[in-house]
Amino acid sequence: MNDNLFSEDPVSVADRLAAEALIVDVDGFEGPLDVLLTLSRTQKVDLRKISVLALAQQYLTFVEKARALRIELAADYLVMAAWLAFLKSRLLLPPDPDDEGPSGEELAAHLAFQLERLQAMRDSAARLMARDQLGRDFFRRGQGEDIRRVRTVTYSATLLDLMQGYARIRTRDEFRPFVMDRDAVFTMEQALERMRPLIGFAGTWTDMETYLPDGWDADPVRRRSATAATFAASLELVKEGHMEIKQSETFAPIQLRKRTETRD
Amino acid sequence: MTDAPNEDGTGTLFEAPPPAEQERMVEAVLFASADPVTVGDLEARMPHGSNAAQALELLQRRYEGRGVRVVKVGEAWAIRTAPDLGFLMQKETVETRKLSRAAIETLAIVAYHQPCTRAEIEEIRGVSVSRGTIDQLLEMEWIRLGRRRMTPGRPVTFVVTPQFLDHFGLENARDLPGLKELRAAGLLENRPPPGMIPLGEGQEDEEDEDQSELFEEE
Amino acid sequence: MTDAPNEDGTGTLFEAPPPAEQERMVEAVLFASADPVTVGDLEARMPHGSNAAQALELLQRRYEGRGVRVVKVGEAWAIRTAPDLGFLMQKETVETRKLSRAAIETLAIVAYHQPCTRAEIEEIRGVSVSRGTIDQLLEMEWIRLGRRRMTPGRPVTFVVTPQFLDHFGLENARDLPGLKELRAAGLLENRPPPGMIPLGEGQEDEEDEDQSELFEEE
Repeated sequence: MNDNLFSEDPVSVADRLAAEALIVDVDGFEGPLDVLLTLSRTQKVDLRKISVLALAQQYLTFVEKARALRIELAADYLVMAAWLAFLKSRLLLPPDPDDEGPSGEELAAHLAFQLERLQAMRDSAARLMARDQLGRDFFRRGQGEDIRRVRTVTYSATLLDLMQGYARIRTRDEFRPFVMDRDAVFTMEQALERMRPLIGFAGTWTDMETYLPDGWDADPVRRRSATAATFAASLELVKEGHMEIKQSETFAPIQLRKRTETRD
Repeated sequence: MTDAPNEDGTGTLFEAPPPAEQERMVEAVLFASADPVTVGDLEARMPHGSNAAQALELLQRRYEGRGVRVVKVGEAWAIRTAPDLGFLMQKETVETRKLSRAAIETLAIVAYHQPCTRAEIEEIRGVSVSRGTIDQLLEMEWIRLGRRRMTPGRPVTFVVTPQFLDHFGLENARDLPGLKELRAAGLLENRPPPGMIPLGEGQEDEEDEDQSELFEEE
Repeated sequence: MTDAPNEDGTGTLFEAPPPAEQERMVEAVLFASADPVTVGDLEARMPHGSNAAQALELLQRRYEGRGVRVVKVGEAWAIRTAPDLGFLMQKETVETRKLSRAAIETLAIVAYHQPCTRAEIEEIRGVSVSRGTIDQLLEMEWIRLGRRRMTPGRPVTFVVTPQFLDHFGLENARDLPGLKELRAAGLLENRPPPGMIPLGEGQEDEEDEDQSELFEEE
């Protein structure tokens, strides 16, 4: 029976054409099982009565065709091809009584089951999506009233909380013992603010040090902060095109001058 | 549970309101809420001794054939517009993100096979499930994590959510179209390939058990 | 669902639906719409020849004495829960939590100093502001992003929102009591030490200037 089937050459012209179309579309398939399911439709029979042998042959033709066309198939397509070749041989050869493994019929039945199950899920998915859907066919209340989901957490604060919070920070500021710490920090914003009005007068190259704020040069910590901020501010002003900066050699003093309109 | 209140003065201080009044209350709460409300939530809001389930039944009957309907979603109740009037609602229609074929199939597999592991989804579809597909369904709150499967590796399972039921107008997951037929045809079985020793025994029993108790879980 | 169309041949091709059906339509639209709907809007959605005013009247009568009512809001119509059942809505278990101290302080600083950068908030609070605190306030829609500051790094600024004003019952952020008033009210007892300048000089002036343009921004 199996011999008969095979000698009939189950791969008809139509099948070949179908297989070619499949190859062209191979990216559109979701793996070997999807291809098998599509191929099985060419048999035009109930999935439960499908000829797995013919299907295996169709699939192998599909893979060979792809090879001939030098289309690269993902590994799982080739694994499936190898498995189907194995299955085909099992189905065609008389069962070996010594063989412990499952029979060709059992394997074929499982493959048919997988295809039927996949098709069933696809049909179910289609039926599910065809149902009336919330927000498309039927609708919830457009304007929920004060009622909210139970266990919603809302946060509240009163104006008094807000004012007390602000007062707290402000008061703390005044008492904070580490206010002194902040004294030793000269920010880039402060440096910029200081330098902007000053650079207008810097027609000639001037050492950056002269821009350090008064009273920041004694304490090394303060001096370091002021220098860093002033340097950063200088770069910013250069970037903005208000100033030029130079340093003749490593560790030499950094010099600044106003950028003149005539340059370039 | 409660009958009409006792009028002879022997009743308790806090009488349950008459059924018609309870029905009004349920009506008001369901109308006000965009999301489904459970019987428990309703009774927590209603006066002591109220029977929300009974009021819901009355209300549901009252709205039969109206422009809005009282529907059950899992363990909760909601008012929704009648689907045949959807054409009036163009303005309210929310543009839903188009789901990929992979996402739709994955959703259907979770719904019909739940609780369902990722490996099972892959086994059914014959391809690996991309992380994004599961993430998208989780993000839409159509699926959520179920209990871990008691098989080696204790894989996580996925189940559908009340939001899923609400979205597709299902009272519970057992109402999925064609579920019975699929089960009868053996297509919801997790049949191991021949020659493989099944992992864990009694797959089928476990499945049935889980599906029936699905929405009582939390 | 719809009744049989007029069979006598005198009707136009597009028959207006029977009054009961129009009533269903109005019911569904009022229910699903996020805002009250005018008669004109209703008729624009309903089949040609419908009489929304009449349908509204029918619907309004149907809901008399029920848990919800059909009410006129300005020139438009809406479904609202019956006022006597308001207590059911209030009885919800919305968990109200006090805003954390960090959040309150951050909010206060934004309110008093807006537009205000994160660095400035940290400068004033003396500690770093966690991302979560800012996110929480943004999520509550009490603060929002303002214009970027025209300083190096172009930092984003934060400003308070109309929702914030609404919640705190303020007409605008300038209504917040100033430091002087806080002090007068005993909330702030100490004058800042001379020479202690928080953020550049002229704090209060700067405030006024920045705030005046606050809500015209977008």
